Amino acid sequence: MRSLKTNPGIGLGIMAVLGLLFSTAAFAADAPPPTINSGDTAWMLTSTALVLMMTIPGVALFYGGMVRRKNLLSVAAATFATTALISVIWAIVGYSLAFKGNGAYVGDLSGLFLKGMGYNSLSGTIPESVFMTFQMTFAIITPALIIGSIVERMKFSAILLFLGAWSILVYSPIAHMVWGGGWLMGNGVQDFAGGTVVHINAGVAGLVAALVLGKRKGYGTEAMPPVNLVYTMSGAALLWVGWFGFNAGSAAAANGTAGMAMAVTQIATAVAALSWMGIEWIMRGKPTLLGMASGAVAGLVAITPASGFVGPEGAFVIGIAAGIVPFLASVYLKRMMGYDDSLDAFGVHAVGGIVGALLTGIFSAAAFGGAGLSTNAGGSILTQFLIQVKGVGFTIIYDAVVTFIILMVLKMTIGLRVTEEQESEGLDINQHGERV
Amino acid sequence: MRSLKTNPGIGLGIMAVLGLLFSTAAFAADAPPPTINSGDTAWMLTSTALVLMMTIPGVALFYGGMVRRKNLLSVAAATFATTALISVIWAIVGYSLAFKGNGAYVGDLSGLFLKGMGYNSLSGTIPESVFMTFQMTFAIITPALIIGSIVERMKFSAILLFLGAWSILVYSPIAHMVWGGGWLMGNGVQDFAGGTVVHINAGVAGLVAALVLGKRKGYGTEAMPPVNLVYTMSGAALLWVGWFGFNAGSAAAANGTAGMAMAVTQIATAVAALSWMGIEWIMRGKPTLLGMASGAVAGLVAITPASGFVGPEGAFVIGIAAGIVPFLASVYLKRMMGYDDSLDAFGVHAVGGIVGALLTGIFSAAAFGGAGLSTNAGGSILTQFLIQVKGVGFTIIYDAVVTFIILMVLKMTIGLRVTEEQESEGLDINQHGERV
Amino acid sequence: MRSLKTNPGIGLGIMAVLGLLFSTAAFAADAPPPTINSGDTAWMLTSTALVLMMTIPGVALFYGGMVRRKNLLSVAAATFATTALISVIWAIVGYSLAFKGNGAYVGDLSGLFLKGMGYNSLSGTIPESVFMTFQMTFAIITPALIIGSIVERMKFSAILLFLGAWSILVYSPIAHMVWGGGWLMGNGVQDFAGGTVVHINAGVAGLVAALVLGKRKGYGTEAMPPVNLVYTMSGAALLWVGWFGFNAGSAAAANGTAGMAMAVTQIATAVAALSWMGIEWIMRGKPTLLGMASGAVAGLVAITPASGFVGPEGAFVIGIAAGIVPFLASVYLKRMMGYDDSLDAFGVHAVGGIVGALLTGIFSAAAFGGAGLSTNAGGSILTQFLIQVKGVGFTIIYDAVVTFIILMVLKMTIGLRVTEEQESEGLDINQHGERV
Amino acid sequence: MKLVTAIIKPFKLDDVREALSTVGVKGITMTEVKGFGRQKGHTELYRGAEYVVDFLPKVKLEMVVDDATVESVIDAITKAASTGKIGDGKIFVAPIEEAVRIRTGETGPEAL
Amino acid sequence: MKLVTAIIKPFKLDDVREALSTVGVKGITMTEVKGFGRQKGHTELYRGAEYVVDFLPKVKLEMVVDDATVESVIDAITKAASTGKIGDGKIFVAPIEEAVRIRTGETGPEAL
Amino acid sequence: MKLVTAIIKPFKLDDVREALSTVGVKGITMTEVKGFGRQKGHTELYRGAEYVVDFLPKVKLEMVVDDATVESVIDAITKAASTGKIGDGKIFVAPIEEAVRIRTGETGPEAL
Ligand SMILES: Nc1ncnc2c1ncn2[C@@H]1O[C@H](COP(=O)(O)OP(=O)(O)O)[C@@H](O)[C@H]1O
Ligand SMILES: Nc1ncnc2c1ncn2[C@@H]1O[C@H](COP(=O)(O)OP(=O)(O)O)[C@@H](O)[C@H]1O
Ligand SMILES: Nc1ncnc2c1ncn2[C@@H]1O[C@H](COP(=O)(O)OP(=O)(O)O)[C@@H](O)[C@H]1O
Repeated sequence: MRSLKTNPGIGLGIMAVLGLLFSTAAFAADAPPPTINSGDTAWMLTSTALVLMMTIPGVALFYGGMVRRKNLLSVAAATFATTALISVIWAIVGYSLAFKGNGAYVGDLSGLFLKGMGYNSLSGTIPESVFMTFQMTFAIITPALIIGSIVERMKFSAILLFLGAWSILVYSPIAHMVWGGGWLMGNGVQDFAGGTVVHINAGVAGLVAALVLGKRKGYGTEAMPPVNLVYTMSGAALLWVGWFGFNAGSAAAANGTAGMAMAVTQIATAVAALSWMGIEWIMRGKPTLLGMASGAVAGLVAITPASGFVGPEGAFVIGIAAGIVPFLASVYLKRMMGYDDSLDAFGVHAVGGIVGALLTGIFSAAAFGGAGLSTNAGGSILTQFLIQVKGVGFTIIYDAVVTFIILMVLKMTIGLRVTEEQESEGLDINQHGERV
Repeated sequence: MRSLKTNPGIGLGIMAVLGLLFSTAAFAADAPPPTINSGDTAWMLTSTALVLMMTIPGVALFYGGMVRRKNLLSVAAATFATTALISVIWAIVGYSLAFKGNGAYVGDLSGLFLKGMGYNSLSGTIPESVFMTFQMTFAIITPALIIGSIVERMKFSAILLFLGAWSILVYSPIAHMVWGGGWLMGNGVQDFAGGTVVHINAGVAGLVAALVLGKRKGYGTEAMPPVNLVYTMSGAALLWVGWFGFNAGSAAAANGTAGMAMAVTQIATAVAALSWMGIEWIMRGKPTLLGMASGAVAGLVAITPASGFVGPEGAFVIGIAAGIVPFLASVYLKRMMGYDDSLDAFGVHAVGGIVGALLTGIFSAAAFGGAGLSTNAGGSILTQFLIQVKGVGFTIIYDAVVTFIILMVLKMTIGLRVTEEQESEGLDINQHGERV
Repeated sequence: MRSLKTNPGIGLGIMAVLGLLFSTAAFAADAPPPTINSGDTAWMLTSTALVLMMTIPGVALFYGGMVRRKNLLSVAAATFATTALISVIWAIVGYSLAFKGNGAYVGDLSGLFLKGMGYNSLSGTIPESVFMTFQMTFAIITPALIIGSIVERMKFSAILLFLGAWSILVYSPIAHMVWGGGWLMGNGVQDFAGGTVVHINAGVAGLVAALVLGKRKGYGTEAMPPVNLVYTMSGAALLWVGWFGFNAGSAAAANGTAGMAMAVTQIATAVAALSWMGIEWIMRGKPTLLGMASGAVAGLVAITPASGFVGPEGAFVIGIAAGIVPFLASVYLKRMMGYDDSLDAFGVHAVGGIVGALLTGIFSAAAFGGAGLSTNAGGSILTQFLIQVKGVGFTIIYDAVVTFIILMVLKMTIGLRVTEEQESEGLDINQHGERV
Repeated sequence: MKLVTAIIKPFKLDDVREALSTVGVKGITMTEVKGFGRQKGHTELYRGAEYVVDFLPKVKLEMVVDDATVESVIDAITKAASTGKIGDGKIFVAPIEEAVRIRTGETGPEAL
Repeated sequence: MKLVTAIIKPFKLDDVREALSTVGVKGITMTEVKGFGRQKGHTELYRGAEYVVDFLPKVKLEMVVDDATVESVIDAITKAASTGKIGDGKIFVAPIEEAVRIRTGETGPEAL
Repeated sequence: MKLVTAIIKPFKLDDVREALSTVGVKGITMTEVKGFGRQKGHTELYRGAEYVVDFLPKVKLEMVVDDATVESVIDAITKAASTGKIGDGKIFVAPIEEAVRIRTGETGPEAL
């Protein structure tokens, strides 16, 4: 629920109303231009910092702790470099493609190099510079999540080219369609903070990449114990904390929508952490720290599209679903199908995102304490649900196809994988010349 | 100083005043309902994130770094799972028991499952969803602190049941009495951000638990060196940073009270860190990193009830006391009495909290640059001091008794401790099937 | 761009304007006193927490990860203790020397022990308590950065005395001259968030200290591999995130200046990280995690004086320069000159700060999308550039001379270095009695 | 001289060291090792996937002693390290032909 | 009895352990070590400064076996650990005079 | 062939390795160990509680050399590792009956 152009009713602080009334009274003139709200701006500055923290150090630690020691730094380096790379791409072209222009599928190039964004440009009640940077942090974390599928075997150079191209060819268009005024937005798809744009998008790309790359040497036969789950726990915790900026920040204001988005985020995440832990305890005999952390992330993912639309009821249900379905996907489906989605970017983010996106279409209904269905749904939960299915389905197909093409091009040019020997030695030494 | 119902004068931003005046002018009608303030809301959203960060990764790292390697993950897991568990309990019943209804000792069940909390509900100048979640983070960290007393020997299942029950039977009632409109609040007890509700409460429960559980195998004879003080330092630092949300957030507004609460927090913490370091340097020959970190936490604890009531003068005095008294309690008292309060939840939190709660009754006086005594004190520092003694005393007794009962019930049913062999092996492997 | 006395036009939220108009209308009286703005206050409370987080755990992890295992805790301890020490010094005397009084070179003692700072004191649109604490976090991080030059060999007691004295004798005066109303401010030096006051200042002091102390035993002949670059990456990431508070917080308001400061910070940092990584890849054969992190920090440093003055164009250019020049300084200049600036406080902070300070004088011009030159420049970029040169030059000379004197006094009294044997053994054990 | 190598359970380290002091052993070199033997390894979990870890943490103590002390050393270790459960470990004895104290250059039993 | 010590490449550990099981080795003690030899070390970077790390990660396996098994043990290790590249490692055989199982006090080959 | 084992202070590692190169040692296996001996351990603090750590960090170097080189190897180590202070460490020499280079299958002194 974010856009450069509109800021829905709930989003307007009382101050803006005051300003409106006041200027009407004072000048008895035309409707005033939107004015900056310092409270909204304060929250959005903060949210931007929080979402950046989710990627670095959040994702870097979360993923880094799960690989083997010899590849720990390579995961951190991939995450850190992706953060830098996407920031630059976003400023140059990505932001414009996502949020400028009126195309159904993609924006235009009118905002190349942030043309037109000055000290006084506004986006709703906040500076455009803040809106642009806030969106940048979303553009950063999405490809960073894909790294979970490709660790311990992909060349560093190939990672950068893959994720850079993916950002331009997949992320920006989908962001435009769902948030930037494109056709999915017009069709009433509800995706408050990025279940579709961020998580399904990243998870599906991860699965395609895992399939194209192939398994790690020794996958399925050797034990590949995580190097240090303290890192993973810390990363999960920073993801959780930062997600307040992700979800409540997607209100683009410090208001009741932001507040409820935060509250349901906390509830769904906690429920999902307990659910994953519980089902693991029952089915595998022990409740693991990695399980709790994974459940929490799955809960965060699933509540993402729903936060700002649903109420506490919806949060409880989404939380339970998010603890169980991604667990089954990450443990059983993956084993059954035999792909090496190494750190479960697909199992957690795509599956969790789908669960959340679909349930959003149900629990956003006012009947369940939600903020209401989209006007396109004409009051029917079923219609909203089908709209959500359409959004999810389109994203999966578009994403899978374009990701596959990017990867095949890279494979046939620079190659995707390190050599077998480098894989044995570990990517830290041979890709980066460093070691822990 | 927080409540669903009242928001003291200092807490009102100028904007609210403007709103008030304006609507008076415009409608010449009744006093308007309180309206949302986006600045206050922005700060409270942020504070909620900060306080969550104190527990995960804060407390998890702070405590995790102090145990032996074989128990590191078990401490992180206990903290993480407690975060999830208490979130759910709070949403279901805890919040209602603490902040709904007018009982002297406990609230009521009118807000079960957050009934009545909608997108537009307000609490003062912020959304109720924000108030509820902010309070949730306090409800989370309090039992998480107790973990410091029970590490390296308590069964994971027993920890969850203990802390879950404790949250309902001890935390919510005490929070109601001091903050939610109960009798201690009515009596004028000054506890701005939780010296009594959080720290004394957690520390005393920890001591009782340490006594009921008994010592760790080898305690007092074997060296039990901390696994990694970098984790502990990081945890202490995140506690420090997050505490700005804890203390300044307890103003429930972005105003002068919040500002002063932050300033005195910083001063008292720094003074306490130096004091602990100094006395340790003198008495043990070396200034340790663990000492500085412990001193900082003790300072944070002690200034907690006082922040928002005292000025810089009070902060200096409280800081010095907080560096010295908890040091003596953690090092000498513990050795003398022979209990195994493993990571000093009692020595730091209960003792620091008592020091702070009592000194609050002195330094909140305007004479010392404070915001003023409670009206119940009738202008007498002595009276306020005695009111503080009453608050502290009641909390200690109620807490100790109920904690003891909960633990004895658990001991006689599922049992509290792991087996001796499991304790030797380490809880990471046998409770969670994981290892660092 | 921060001061107790003035708050530039851009900084005024619309609310303040409303307040102004309204009270004029209502009372038809004198210009009203500035009033508190809850949105600005919310952002400044947050920024303070963010900047504190940059030092602990940020700098502690960033630097700690780069030394050898035996000295890891000593670096963390030095950083943590410096945080506490400077907080106290700032509250007692530093703040007054920097921001009270009208001296050209230094403030006065009228605000000793924060005299006069009450619950209702304002600084512009925020409480003075917030302004004071925000500034305190800058006073903390500056000496903490110096630690990078003196690790692995300086006595803990000497570090404390050195940095304490330096804060009073160097930091406060320079802060006064540039920000507190002193002569450099009057001369039109543009230093939005501390390129001169913080980074050049710290880096030059570091170089002087490295020269006075001498090299570490084995420097240049033994390999001194960093203990754990995960810590360094985490520290760099927290620096990056926290720097939003540092730069955007220096607007002292939640407004368009803050927004643009954040946006250009993100862009310059990302560009610098990629530039450092790229030049290292070309010249040394591999892109390292340490390189990316170093580049990011260099970018943050260089954009610091410029943020709030320049636009995206300036950010791109400054980012490129910041990735390349500090790389050359840290790798080639250091080797050529033979000093042991162990973790490159000079190479990154002083050199990056100089690059940024000088380029600020060019790209703050409106012609380059900046906010405009200072009035002293009379519209000439060349004049502004020369003003910047003056500011940089004066700071370097003053800093170098006073730092040298402080260190020589300490050397001749208590001594600066640990014994050779202690250096072999590692500072963790012999200075702090602890070990990882 | 003989090299006595003992592989024991880690939590028995303190007991064994004390026992060795009482029989006059002046120097020990200790290594953290992983042992594979009759003792069943533990199971670790990773996102629900289980794997058995066969190599268990053990401590290896090496000490060079003169021939006369070997018996009492073996005895002391056996007593202090035994829990009666599988995995208590082994003691091996091997010949040593020469020993040198680096500090002084002393050789033979003097060097121990 | 003999002590067979094998220094191998870490990623060959699983293969070697399996090969040893098939020739009847019941107990092994493993240590993570660093090896220096003909194999060139790798280069590490530190802020652009390069240094060569000569000591490479290796795994040392020690097992005491009875004299009759030595041949087949050497054979099994050689096959399982070989990649044909420099740095595959070494096997050393040394005499052992006595072995004791701590749990039971058994000595000699029974104790293995 | 002989196995020469040297236990030295960690910061002497580089010096010793160089000294060994000059006397022709081609391969070394290094282990980080903890040593207990005459050298007093250091004191660590934990929330004000002190405890003495008896086991000090040492480095163990093992190298198998042919009989003729043993003397010069001992000499080289002794010189390079000595500081004259307690705790400099020990050198032990033990017999080795066989050596195999895994890569080539070579045995005996060729394999070293
Ligand atoms: N033949 C052997 N050679 C070397 N080490 C051995 C041998 N047998 C056992 N060990 C070591 O002794 C440890 C304990 O042996 P194990 O067979 O598990 O139990 P037990 O000593 O009670 O028979 C093993 O973990 C391993 O480290
Ligand atoms: N003489 C020796 N004594 C002890 N260990 C040795 C000796 N020679 C080699 N090693 C160990 O064997 C490893 C492999 O030896 P290296 O010379 O690199 O290759 P290769 O075994 O193929 O000849 C070394 O890293 C070292 O750990
Ligand atoms: N008898 C021994 N057997 C095995 N290792 C020993 C023996 N004596 C000493 N060591 C090792 O040598 C190290 C140094 O010995 P120590 O007695 O402290 O000093 P010094 O070698 O100067 O006499 C010890 O830390 C230990 O690792």
